[in-house]
Amino acid sequence: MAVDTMTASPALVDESVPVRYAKAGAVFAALGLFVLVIAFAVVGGDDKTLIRFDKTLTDVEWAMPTTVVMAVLGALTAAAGAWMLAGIPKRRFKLVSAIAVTAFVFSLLFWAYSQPGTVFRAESILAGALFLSLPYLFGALSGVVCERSGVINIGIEGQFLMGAFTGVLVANITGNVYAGMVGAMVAGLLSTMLLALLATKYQVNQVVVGVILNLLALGFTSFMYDQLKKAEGLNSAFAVPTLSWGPLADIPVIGPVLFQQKIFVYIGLVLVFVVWFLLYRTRWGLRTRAVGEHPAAADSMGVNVNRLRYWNVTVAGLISGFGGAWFTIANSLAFSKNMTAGLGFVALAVMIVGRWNPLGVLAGALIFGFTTQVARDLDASGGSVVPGEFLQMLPYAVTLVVVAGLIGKAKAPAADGVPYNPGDK
Amino acid sequence: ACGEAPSENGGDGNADASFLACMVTDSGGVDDKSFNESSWAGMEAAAEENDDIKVEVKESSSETDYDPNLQAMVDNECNFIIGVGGLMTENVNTAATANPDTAFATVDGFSEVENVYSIQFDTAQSAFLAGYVAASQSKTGTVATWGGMKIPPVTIFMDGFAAGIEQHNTDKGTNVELLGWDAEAQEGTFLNSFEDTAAGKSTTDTFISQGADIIFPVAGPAGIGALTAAAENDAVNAIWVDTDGYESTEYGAELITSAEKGLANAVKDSVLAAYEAANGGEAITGSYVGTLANEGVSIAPFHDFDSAVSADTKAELEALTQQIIDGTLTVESPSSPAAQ
Amino acid sequence: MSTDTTTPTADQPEAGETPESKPNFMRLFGRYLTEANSVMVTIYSLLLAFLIGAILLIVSDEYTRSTFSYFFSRPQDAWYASRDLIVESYTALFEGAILNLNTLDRYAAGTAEFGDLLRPLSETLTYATPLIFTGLAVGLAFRAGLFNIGAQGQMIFGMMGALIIGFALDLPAVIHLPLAVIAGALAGAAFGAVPGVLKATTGAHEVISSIMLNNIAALFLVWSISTEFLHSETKTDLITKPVDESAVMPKLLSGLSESLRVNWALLIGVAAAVFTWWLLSRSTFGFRIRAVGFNEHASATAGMRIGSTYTTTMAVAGGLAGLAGAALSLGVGAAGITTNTALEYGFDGITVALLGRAKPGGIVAAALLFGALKAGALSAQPDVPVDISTLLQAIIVLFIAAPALVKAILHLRTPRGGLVTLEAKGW
Amino acid sequence: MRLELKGLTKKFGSFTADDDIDLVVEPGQIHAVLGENGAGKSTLMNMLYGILTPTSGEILIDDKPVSFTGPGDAIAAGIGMVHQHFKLVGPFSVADNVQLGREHTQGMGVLSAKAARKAVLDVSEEYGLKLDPDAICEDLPVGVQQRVEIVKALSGPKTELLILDEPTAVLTPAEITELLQIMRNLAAAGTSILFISHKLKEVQAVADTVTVIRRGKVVAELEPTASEAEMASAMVGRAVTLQVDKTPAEPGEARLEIKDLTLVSDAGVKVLDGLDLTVHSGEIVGLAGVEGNGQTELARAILGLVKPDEGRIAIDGKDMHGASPADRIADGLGYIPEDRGRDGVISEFSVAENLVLNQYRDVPFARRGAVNSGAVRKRAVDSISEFDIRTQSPEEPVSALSGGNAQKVIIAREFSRPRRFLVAAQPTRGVDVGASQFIHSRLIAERDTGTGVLLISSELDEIYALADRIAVIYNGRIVGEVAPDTPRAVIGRLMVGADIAGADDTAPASDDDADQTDEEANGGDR
Ligand SMILES: Nc1ncnc2c1ncn2[C@@H]1O[C@H](COP(=O)(O)OP(=O)(O)OP(=O)(O)O)[C@@H](O)[C@H]1O
Ligand SMILES: Nc1ncnc2c1ncn2[C@@H]1O[C@H](COP(=O)(O)OP(=O)(O)OP(=O)(O)O)[C@@H](O)[C@H]1O
Ligand SMILES: [Mg+2]
Ligand SMILES: [Mg+2]
Repeated sequence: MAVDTMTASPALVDESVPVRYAKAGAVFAALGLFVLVIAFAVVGGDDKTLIRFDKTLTDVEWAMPTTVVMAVLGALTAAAGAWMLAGIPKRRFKLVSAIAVTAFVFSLLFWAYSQPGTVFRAESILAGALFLSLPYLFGALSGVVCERSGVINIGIEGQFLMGAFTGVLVANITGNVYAGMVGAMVAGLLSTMLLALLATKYQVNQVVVGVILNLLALGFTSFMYDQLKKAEGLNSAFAVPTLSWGPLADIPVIGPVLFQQKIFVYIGLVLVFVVWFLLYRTRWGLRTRAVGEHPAAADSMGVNVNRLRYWNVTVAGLISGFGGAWFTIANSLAFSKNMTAGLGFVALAVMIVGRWNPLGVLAGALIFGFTTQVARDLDASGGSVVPGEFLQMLPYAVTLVVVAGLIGKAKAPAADGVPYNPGDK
Repeated sequence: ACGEAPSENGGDGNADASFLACMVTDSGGVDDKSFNESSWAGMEAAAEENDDIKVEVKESSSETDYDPNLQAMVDNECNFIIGVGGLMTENVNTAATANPDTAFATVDGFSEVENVYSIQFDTAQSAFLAGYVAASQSKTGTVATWGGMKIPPVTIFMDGFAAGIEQHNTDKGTNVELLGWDAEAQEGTFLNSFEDTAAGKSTTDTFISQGADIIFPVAGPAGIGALTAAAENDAVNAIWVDTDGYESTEYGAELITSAEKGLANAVKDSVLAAYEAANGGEAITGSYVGTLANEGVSIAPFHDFDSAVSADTKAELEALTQQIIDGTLTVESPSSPAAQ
Repeated sequence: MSTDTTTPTADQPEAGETPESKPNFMRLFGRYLTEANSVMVTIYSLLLAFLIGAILLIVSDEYTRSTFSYFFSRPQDAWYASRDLIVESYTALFEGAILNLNTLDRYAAGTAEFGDLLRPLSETLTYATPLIFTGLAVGLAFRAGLFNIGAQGQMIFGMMGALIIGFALDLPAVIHLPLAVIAGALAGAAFGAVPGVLKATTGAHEVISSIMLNNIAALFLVWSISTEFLHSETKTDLITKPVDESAVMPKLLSGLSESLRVNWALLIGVAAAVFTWWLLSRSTFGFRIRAVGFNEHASATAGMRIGSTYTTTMAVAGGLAGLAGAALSLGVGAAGITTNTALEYGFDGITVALLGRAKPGGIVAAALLFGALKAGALSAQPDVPVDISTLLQAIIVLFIAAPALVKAILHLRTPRGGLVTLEAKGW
Repeated sequence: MRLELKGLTKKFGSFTADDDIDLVVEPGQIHAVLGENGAGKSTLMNMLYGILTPTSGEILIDDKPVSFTGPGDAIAAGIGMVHQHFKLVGPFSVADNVQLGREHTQGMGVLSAKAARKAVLDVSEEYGLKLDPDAICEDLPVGVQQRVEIVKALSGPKTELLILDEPTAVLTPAEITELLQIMRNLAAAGTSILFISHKLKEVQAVADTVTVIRRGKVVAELEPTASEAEMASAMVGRAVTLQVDKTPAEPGEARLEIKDLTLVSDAGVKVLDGLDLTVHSGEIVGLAGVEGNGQTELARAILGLVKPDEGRIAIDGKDMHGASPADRIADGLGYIPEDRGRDGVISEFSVAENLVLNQYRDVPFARRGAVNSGAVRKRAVDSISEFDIRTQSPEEPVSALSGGNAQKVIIAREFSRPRRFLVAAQPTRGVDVGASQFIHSRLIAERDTGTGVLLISSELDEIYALADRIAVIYNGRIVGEVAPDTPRAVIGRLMVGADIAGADDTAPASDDDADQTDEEANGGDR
């Protein structure tokens, strides 16, 4: 280090010294034992879990002995728990927890897909999972941009609705699906502009504005939907083509998942990295984060806090509005009342799970997309012993476990939700 | 804002009509692309046909709205009040008992109250035929159905559909498999929503990836999701419910046929009958059950698939229909109309 | 977290009161009317919202809209049509929520009973009842710095708890009804405590866990209704058994007319509001809730246990939301509950709590306003489309929550103590 | 730059914070501004810096009237400011904090981390303010944070007027000496400086001229040669005695015993490392040390807010293992937290409520689960008069009180209930002379009733004035216990980790210190 800080720097603990994690250890050990019991007592010895590459290599199918795989995964989980109970180097803790959780979840997957009639169609499921994660991704990214600048955007649901509705409408009017996407973005922009104005100029409680915007968007789109029904051909479904990247699309697993998707997938993935770059590597990002963290500090350095907030929130609407287009255009659907079904709120949760970081948001959205897809697949295959409703709970339950078990306290930007009055101390 | 003023006031429907027919919807609203909407279409058709009939509707968002809505219709001095949905039957009964001079009707429910007319449908019969067609048309040997919610008006379709496939398998020695509904166990795949089209699509995609090439969504508007999925897959087609989807949806090209439920007609007839009754005709009482026999339920024409469905199959359908009408063949479902 | 705060804004009254101008009553009253104080802001918010609603109504009505197409050749058409439409629509809302003029005529003519006159009010109160509870559930948590977005799920569990006791036990009404109500509260409390416990032990954010739990509760309800234990024995639809007669909330005004649905749950709601008020402003527990809500560091330093405060507050809030569920399953939903019975009362509770500024009195008032809007909207359809009613609600809340906006639109003056706004605190 | 203020006035509603202030700062002049808490000093500076808009009056720079719409304008005009309340973005690195608002980019708005880092190093080299540009600000000790603020203020394109609002409140003696030298150098180079401090010695040492403000009005212009007593009485408006009268301590039985206390922070840092300390009844032990060496954690561990990883704490002979903060408070532990805004008061609560914050469940303040507001009010009325808390009423929220009065609320709360042992952390930080005088005498009186007192302070003056025994903390352990007449230089050396025998006191206790080398190396890698 070039310069000494002169002040005493306290001693760092040697991270390789083992520390006991009693609670986490006990939980993982119990989970591991649970899996082992299932593996040997419940699962039949000859049960196989079938994994199929259903899109590229049509006749390749792996039959894995369920008991063996589950036993290995269960032992892994239990071992992680035992290690934690005995004492584990502090810096290994997170990684080992993540491995243990993954092993546990996979063991359950193997169990679920060992039921007769179920096949884990790897490519369809993964491709579907990526596609299903998109609304959470767009919603949460929009939330990240807003909240990083200190404005809570609880109105994502409303922006989704506006985007979904306007996207179809504009596509119908212009006859061009891409114009529809732009229309969705503009609709999102206009609805967040109201949030921006009320939150900055009029200093209204941001949660209230968000709740109101949701109500307004629901009322407005439902009302307009009824109006449009009277006119023919303003709410017809418009589809976007699936892009196939030639030979890349034929690569097993990766091909169908990454190179045979709709443009929404690519925009979503690119956006994650763009927002990340903007936020952490540019002047705009530095100022945005400063304004969300300590607006008075930014102000004292000549940054116009409320103007920056205003524009950030407004522009974030482009993202959530585009996310709205996912519901209609990406799914080739016409608009219907309240079609976003509360996903905007889940996107909010994904944003928190992702710790207000675009990369974290990507991870959170993928978890959600994956569990939703698996739940639907199991429900549809009819082989599940668990009622469909419980399968549908899966994404929510997994999020709860992930948040409570691994993420713990997520720290919001310090000034998130606090209106800024220039001249405040 | 610079048009010509019309020479006279635009007439407001049948503004001066003497007979007021009123409808209270179930949750989902009057535009639910399902039984509320069909019933309302029947009401409007009646008003269209008879200038002396005026129609009105109130939507319920949950069953706790039934009573105030029915009461409001009574207060409105409606001459004929229709409650849509089996759940409302008891509320209709109560209102009818309290207002013995007003005619009532209940759709999809059965009532023994004197002034309540029951309108029910044995849709298992039309779904049976649809199932038979599906089995005959499937290339992969796998077809799928899924429902909006596990309620009788939905599962009766699924039961009939399953029975139709079974019939085809027995008669023709095929081995067509049905995903999404186990009639024996009365268990299957449900979205738990009639609105979530996106979930409908993704569920259908899942069935497609499991090999299904004909999808039978029984979920009102959420079923549109299945049609989009079919539209995106050349090899996949669908069968619609309630109305002829070739006309009521934009996805006619995907639809082999539809398991129709003649709700609109039945409602329309009942309104017209109630009008007659009010004007000295015979009072409408008792119940109506739509069946293949009275053409209250049916399967829609094949439209674009007319050439795809073989003449043999058509003949077999003809025969099966006849057997059902005769009563030599019964399509059973635990959800079949309660009392005849 | 939200509380009443007066923000001294930059544009303070510029020493406007010259001492020599005598305080004359009319003058003071005039001042009051043109000032952005909370009473006038509420009144102006309603007026502005109804104005915007009127525009929406005109736009949505085909016939009235058509008269505007030849506005310049015969403007009186547009004027009369609009006037009639607006008068008709708002009369319909009023008649649905407060007093039906038709019934009044009939009453005067002797063809209607007195009880019939009260029906709109009874409906308003009926719809307000669950909102009082869910509003309190959200508001109480706000005061502890918690955002209880999970009232919906807590209400669902309360609904089921009360229902189960309501049909499964065979008891005399004096015991059965209170027991069922308590069961609802406990079920809601248990479910509500979960996010509190998770926050206290693992730091998991209550907003995430509540959102997840709402979804889980909704799915759980769908599943449980179809179980043999809960499912109706007589109906095949997705509906539960009815609660026993002995557990049904007695109607308050059944003496006047059977159709007056308002029941004892309203009284419990008022009692709950009084209890919440006492809890927050008079009890030591409330002292702790508010302290933790404002500053958890200082509270911890003063020896308060933060984690248990979160857990207990969430449990109490869940209990209140559970009472909303009990009010439904033992009241208007006594014939059996479905997946729709709970509607969106839990989410509406957020709006009610914010509108009531997280204070029990304000919450009751806000719940009544919302109840009136709901009852009015239900009865005014199809004259007033349901969606217009939704929009109207949103716009009213918007203006009430944004006094600065009302002030700016109407050029009102800043009151002495500054504008009363909702203080916003983030996650 | 020549700065002139003419009739500058600021009103908040009907309250006049600054009233018709005239003031001139000549180029290269160090102009000190003195005043009690709440006198209006910061308000005045905030107007100069464009954060607040004056209600009336004029600001002239080089005789030309200017009007600032925001700090941006002030920065452009060549004004830099170090704020009393830090304006640092906690999770940002030092470099990011310094470049905020005038970012170093490599085009297209993309940041250049290299340029930003270099800019910090350049400034810190030029002025001898040592800083690691990559350190995260919220992890830094407050003294270093203060240095970041100063570097920020100096990093403007052309800072000609530097406003320093209480920059020394959190610095160590050595750092203060250093800062004063930097100020002199800057002034010599032509920079004008406005300097605010409650420490009169500093003002005497560095100022060219002194302006005293009382209740928003200029009440005196003094020469720096004026005595401390003169300055103090000008500020307060009456004579003040600056000496605390103190009789020798009569230590009794041990009230606080700490053995081998070790605490590992969440970040994996050993913030307390086998600390031993004993405090007896009737004595004040002063804990001296550079901030960030474990004082905060020690205080929190004594109260039970953090669970130590090893070691034991006994209060009054009772092992505190497993005892909650509430238990310890009930057992007679008094606690004055160092960060009063965060830990000491709930600013939205009334004065009365804050006065019973840790007793609201005890008789007579509570009865059967309800707060007895009569008793609470009575306590408030008593405390307000006994402790001279300046408030309009017991119901006034603490947020409306000045810092000094808020501190008195905490003092009153802790001194109005039975206590056996008291932890007083930075009890007079940012408090004006009058109020600190009062707090000091209360602490002595407290000791004389037999309470054991642990005084944690980064101000050696305060420790010397009050302590009967001085313990020096460094790197989470007590490195020396000395008598109160030990020379400053010795304690100063202990504070930076050097042993008493040698090592010059500016050198960091790092690489050459044999038994620390490993840990230091780790620290360096962080
Ligand atoms: N934003 C504000 N709104 C209302 N009053 C304020 C505001 N800012 C400051 N004041 C008041 O103005 C007065 C002057 O405050 P200021 O911060 O200038 O005092 P100070 O002299 O800097 O005191 P200290 O020595 O404690 O820093 C105080 O009474 C304070 O309460
Ligand atoms: N919003 C306000 N309105 C009216 N008077 C206020 C307000 N805020 C503070 N005061 C008054 O101003 C005086 C000083 O307050 P202030 O907060 O500036 O103290 P301070 O000493 O500057 O605090 P700190 O040491 O934290 O800087 C007090 O007498 C207080 O009652
Ligand atoms: Mg101050
Ligand atoms: Mg100050």
